[in-house]
Amino acid sequence: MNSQNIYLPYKMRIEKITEEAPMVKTFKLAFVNPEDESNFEFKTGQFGEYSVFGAGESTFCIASSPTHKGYIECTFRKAGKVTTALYNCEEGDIIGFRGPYGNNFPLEDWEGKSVLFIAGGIGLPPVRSVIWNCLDLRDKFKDITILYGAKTVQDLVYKNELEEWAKRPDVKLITTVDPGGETPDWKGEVGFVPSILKKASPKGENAVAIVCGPPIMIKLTLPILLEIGFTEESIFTTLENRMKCGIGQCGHCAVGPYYVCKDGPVINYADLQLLPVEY
Amino acid sequence: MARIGVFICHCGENIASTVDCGKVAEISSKIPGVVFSTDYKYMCSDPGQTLIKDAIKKYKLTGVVVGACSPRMHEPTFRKVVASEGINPFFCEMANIREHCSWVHPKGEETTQKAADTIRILVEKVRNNEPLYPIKVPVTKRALVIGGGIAGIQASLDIANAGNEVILIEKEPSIGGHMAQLSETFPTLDCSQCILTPRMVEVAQHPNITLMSYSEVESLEGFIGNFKATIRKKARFINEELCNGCGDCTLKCPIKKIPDEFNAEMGKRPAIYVPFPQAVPNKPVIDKDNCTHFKNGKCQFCKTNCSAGAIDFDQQDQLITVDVGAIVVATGFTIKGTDFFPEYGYGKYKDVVTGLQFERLLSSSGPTLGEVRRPSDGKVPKKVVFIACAGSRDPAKGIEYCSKICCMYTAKHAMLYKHKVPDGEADIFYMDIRAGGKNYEEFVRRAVEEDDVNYIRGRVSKVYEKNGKLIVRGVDTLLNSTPVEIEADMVVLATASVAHSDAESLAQKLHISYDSYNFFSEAHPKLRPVETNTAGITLAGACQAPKDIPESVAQASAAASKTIALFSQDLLTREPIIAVSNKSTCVGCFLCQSVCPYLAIEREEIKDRNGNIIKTVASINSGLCQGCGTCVAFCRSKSIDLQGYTNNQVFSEVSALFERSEEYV
Amino acid sequence: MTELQNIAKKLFDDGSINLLIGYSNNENGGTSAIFIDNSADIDKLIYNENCHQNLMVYFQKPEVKKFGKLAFVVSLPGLKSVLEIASENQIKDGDAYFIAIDKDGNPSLLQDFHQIEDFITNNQTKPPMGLLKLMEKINNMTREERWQYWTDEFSKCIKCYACRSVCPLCYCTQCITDINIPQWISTESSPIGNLDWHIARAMHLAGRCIGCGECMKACPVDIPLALLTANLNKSIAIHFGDEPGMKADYKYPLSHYKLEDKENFIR
Amino acid sequence: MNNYKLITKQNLHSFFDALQPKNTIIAPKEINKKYYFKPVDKFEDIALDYIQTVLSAKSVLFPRSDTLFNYHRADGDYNIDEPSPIEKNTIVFGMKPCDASSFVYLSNFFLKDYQDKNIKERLEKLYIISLSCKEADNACFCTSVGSNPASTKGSDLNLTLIENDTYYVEVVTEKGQELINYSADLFQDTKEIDKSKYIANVPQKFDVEQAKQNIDSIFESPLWVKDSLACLGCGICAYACPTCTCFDIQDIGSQFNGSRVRNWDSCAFDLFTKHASGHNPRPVQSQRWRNRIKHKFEYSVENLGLISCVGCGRCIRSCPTSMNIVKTVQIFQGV
Repeated sequence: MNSQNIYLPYKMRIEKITEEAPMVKTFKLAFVNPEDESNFEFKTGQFGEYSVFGAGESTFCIASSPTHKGYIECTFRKAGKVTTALYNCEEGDIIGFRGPYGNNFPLEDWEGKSVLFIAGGIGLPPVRSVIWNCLDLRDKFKDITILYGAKTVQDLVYKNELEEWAKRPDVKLITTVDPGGETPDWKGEVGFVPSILKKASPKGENAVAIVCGPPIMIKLTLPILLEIGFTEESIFTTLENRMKCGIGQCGHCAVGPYYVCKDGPVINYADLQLLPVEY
Repeated sequence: MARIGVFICHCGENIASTVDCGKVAEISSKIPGVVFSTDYKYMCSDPGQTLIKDAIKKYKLTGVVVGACSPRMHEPTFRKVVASEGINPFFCEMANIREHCSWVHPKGEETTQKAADTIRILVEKVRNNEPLYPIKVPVTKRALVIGGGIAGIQASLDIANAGNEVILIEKEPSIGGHMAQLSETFPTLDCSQCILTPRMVEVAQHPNITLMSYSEVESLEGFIGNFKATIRKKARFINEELCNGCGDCTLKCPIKKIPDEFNAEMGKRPAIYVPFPQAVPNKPVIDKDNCTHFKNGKCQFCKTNCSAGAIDFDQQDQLITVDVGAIVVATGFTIKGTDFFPEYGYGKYKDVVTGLQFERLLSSSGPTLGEVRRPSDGKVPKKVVFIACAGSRDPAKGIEYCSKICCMYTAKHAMLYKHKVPDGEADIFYMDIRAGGKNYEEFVRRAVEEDDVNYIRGRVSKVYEKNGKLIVRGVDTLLNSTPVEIEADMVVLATASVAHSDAESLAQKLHISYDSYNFFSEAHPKLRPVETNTAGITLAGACQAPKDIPESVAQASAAASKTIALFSQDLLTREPIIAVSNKSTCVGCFLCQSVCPYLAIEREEIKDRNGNIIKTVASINSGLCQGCGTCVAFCRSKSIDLQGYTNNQVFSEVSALFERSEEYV
Repeated sequence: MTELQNIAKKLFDDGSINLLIGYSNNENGGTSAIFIDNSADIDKLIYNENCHQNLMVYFQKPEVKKFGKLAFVVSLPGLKSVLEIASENQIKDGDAYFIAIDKDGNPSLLQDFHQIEDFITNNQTKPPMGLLKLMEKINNMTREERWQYWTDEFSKCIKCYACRSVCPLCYCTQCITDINIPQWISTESSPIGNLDWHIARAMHLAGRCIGCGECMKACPVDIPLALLTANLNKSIAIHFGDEPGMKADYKYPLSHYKLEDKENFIR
Repeated sequence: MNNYKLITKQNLHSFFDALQPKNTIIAPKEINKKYYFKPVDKFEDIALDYIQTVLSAKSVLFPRSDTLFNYHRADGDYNIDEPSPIEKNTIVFGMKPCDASSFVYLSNFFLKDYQDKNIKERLEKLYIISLSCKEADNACFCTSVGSNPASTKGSDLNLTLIENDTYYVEVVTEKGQELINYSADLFQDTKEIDKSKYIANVPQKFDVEQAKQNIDSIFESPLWVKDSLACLGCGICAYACPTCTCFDIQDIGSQFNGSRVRNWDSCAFDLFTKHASGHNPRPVQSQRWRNRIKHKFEYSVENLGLISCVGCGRCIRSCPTSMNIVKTVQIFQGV
């Protein structure tokens, strides 16, 4: 057989399961076959198809950084059939993974610039991959600012890492929760991401912003970014259309002629505006 | 992350002698998600429970499957164990490997395999379970007692004496029921009225009891703690406020020859009447069907003679709605009618009477003032034949059950007859004598030994008249089935006790279940004998099955105690096994509403921000829902799920059953 | 102007409706639905024996509902579906106007359910002979033959779900096929997957199907779908004596208990 | 490499008999006056004079449900097996030229970026013998999308019935020659013939270049809603279409045994784009209809340089509500 079956998944063993927030878990996955691991390479921003045999495939990003070798991580919320099946998996179970698919964040282009990460709720996982990637190449970037918000304190994901970033002198971390979502001992901000962004107003010159979160957050954050000096080309996000094949064939993620799985999911705001509003 | 523990109980030898419990535990340990699996002799015992608790701690279990007996018995036990370790109790499931495996199958590999499969499907269910929390509902501390016989009276008094309000409704003009019709009661032969009437008066005077006689249940909605009953107070054409009970009206009524229900139609009464002298309330009622005024508008004797001005021909039925928290159903029984015994000549020969009619003949308040005189000619019968099991225990008649009270009252009748007619002869045809009560057997012996009652074991095939005498033809099975013919002056039938003709419709109004004889069904024949399957509704007396007075009273007190226990709480805690609807996918066809036996499905309007109705969807009243799941089955868009038994949970169980891998053998 | 067009015009002129759904000739020599939102297009409105589509299917379509007040051109099956969806709380008296076409092709404006009920009673027709013959043929088969017949028929299905889309009674916003927790209907088109779907479809229409036959006409592979529901209706009528689409307050026999219902099979 | 031959109808029968034993032959077959592609083993079963089948022949390449692999659980691990490759070659006999041309699109689509193994294997073993159209109906519009009733595009052999029960044969590809070689003596060499007088007249209904430009420019238009009010969102058009390629991937089976399967899907279905969160990028039918039209004439041209419509007319014939792609294009041409 000269062509390879692109739908054959890598077998991955669940090494570690972390409960991040209600209904949200992170899996640390290791390749069952060592040769798969040595052939595997990905860039930050790419995603994959994770599958539970018998339940099917589900699409989400690779939440770990390519600089962390030997494993990949994914974070997902229990929502549909496959994520429910994944949610019920145990450490040691074997699941399927195929990928990486899609484009990636153009980290090379950002060298020498400041990087602002803005994430809301379950929008942090794709951003986290970039954050670690940048932190592992810390010298190449100027200021690194992370603004992360969630509905409630309970809903914040990667709580350990948030603590770690908070301690680092070379990272500015701002965490916020929606009004009413705070606990008595909450030390972060209280307020919605756009207003906290406005309050912090990091400089937009010679900087890029990566925005990921619920559509309403993105919608309200963009004008503020433009206001504080970011350009449409320097604002990046990642699209989350429904995907099935990951390779630009099944048609589900098509936005006009653009396939989110192939031409995306990473897109800058300037390009995003050229797409029909079908995402 | 599911970390499930499996605990297999031997139930002593009950399970272990048939199922290889160790093997079941071993197979279970291979199921994905099972991190601990063991077997133990008595899992419900204290050490067994401790074993589960320790395992939960040690293995950080998130769910538990206990393979043991019926969850009906021990599910609460094990759920408590799990809850005590901080796990939501609904992550504990019981696999019934006793009733479903060891008790019904022989010892063998297949039985063990079935037990293992049963465990496996429940592990699959636990993996799909969700935490559930008890539901709290408020309680209206007022009881509705339906039926004012001895059972209803007793229940009302007990509930009222505990400080709760009671509404007692009785469909006849007076409370008292069948007990008021009796002469003496077995086994002590004390006067029925003498012991009953003080209770009746107590009811009438009790500050916590509202008595509504001549009233019936029209409809019932609501749920435990929160019922809304609509009561039809039938027009008695008497202003009860004004009436002083003098009785003048009944004396002046020109119609006097209506068969008297209280005397089992052995006597006559006027069209305006008080059923019996001790009636409570002591207010007359006009029998509209027989009253001349209502027939042609001419007569007004009662009205003109009423000094209190209490006669009100224009009175209408009233519908009264009351809020009650609990209901005691004590509607009693009736006896089979005249058309039931053509072979015994009942209805054809005046001197063939029912036990209840004979009871009235014996009663000092009866039509003969307590003298035994036969209906045909008023003569004192010298030979009376009693036929027990007239209709009862007779599959050919469609009544297979024992009416329970006949053996005792027939003995009583014969005994009382002999006391009143010492030179008379009393013969009793019987099948068996069932005298299983305190002092009952002694009572029967007394009839035979002291009062010379002649017991003949056998069935009567026919009663016919010859030369003015009733000939009772039967067999004596103790004498080689010799045919016997006895000439009798009077024949008394111990007719079958049956449910009221309106029992079925009442059950449907109350949403309680009933058996094939229309007697109301208890929730469990042994462990929940007074509750019905509808929470908050209890049963007392012979509406459940034939009962004698002590039993009826005991059950009435039991029903009262259930009610009082319910009223002792301000909020009710209910199991959250109820249906929930998905309002986003519901299209509002309301098929669910038409099938819900508990009227638990309500219509809820979904509105947009401007208050426009977008759609109307089904919403489930968590207080009313009993979790039967009928709506779930009917919902086409699968927008209803039963908490604790969701479609997905049940589906996963069934799928697990069909995918037995070789790993689990 | 035809009588039909006159009625339609009047409805527009007095502002009673915003959209009229009727029939017009199409490019391929057939007829198809036309959506008229102003009186100028009324001359395209026609009715003839080729106008078979049950237009009531559009009542639930969000983009149609958006127009506001609607009028439908309906013949007998369409009117029956009006009453059936009315009994299922999907349409209320006065929600729409109905221009009913009788047996002879004459239109009349019906404004309330009562008029629709009378119209249906006065215009009853028999099911087509072909359908009855096929039903008889299938009912005379042995169990095994029948099983084989339906297995063969269902094996043709490509699960395009057109039978569902054209049915005015398939109005669920979430069809059982769209649910995957649990996966009630297997997704693939295979003998077992197809059987899953067709059994669910038939059961969901048992005693509700008003017999317009749209499912059968829409099926690209000619599965005689209407037979299944017609036969189920027949069984229900035999046991419970009711027929869907005759009354707006129809009590669905499978969910309503009546005293005269036979229940000897329960006790 | 075109070379030209003639074969009599009788010899065509013999040709079939020569091909049949070693190949799987799929051909149009009549069932209740409608035509479907079915495996055939007798020449007599083949319908030679039909206008169009209900469903296209794309399923020989891209089946309704296509097994990608099978899995089997053992000792906590999974064994994954690919379906065994097909052994015989498949010949589609008597497909119409419009359908044949769809295979050009399909192979481009499925093999462009990622080589789809199942499709590639099937394509390698696929032979197409097309049959030029003698007749057409109202729904046919191949001439409007750059084709014609005797086009050889996508075919290995093309047959055109000329006079005297004789077929004019064009050998279009090497594969076509391979087929001829099964029984070359049944064929008679000839010169190129003008087929136009032997084929159906399919009037051109729109100008495809103009249509593409018009459709390109219009995304927001009330016409999309007006034109699609009748559409009920079933999947017939996509399922009957020879070039619709959308699919879904699902697991069939349990956690122990089963297969991962690729099923046809349709962008007309309301759940096609719906996210697990409940958000739906194309929530109403007009948007889905627009997507279909724009995909056919605009998006696929942008991505592959090919219109993904071959003018077979199946979507028009099978639509239960008489939706008409030609009419839609004409409407936008009139804008």
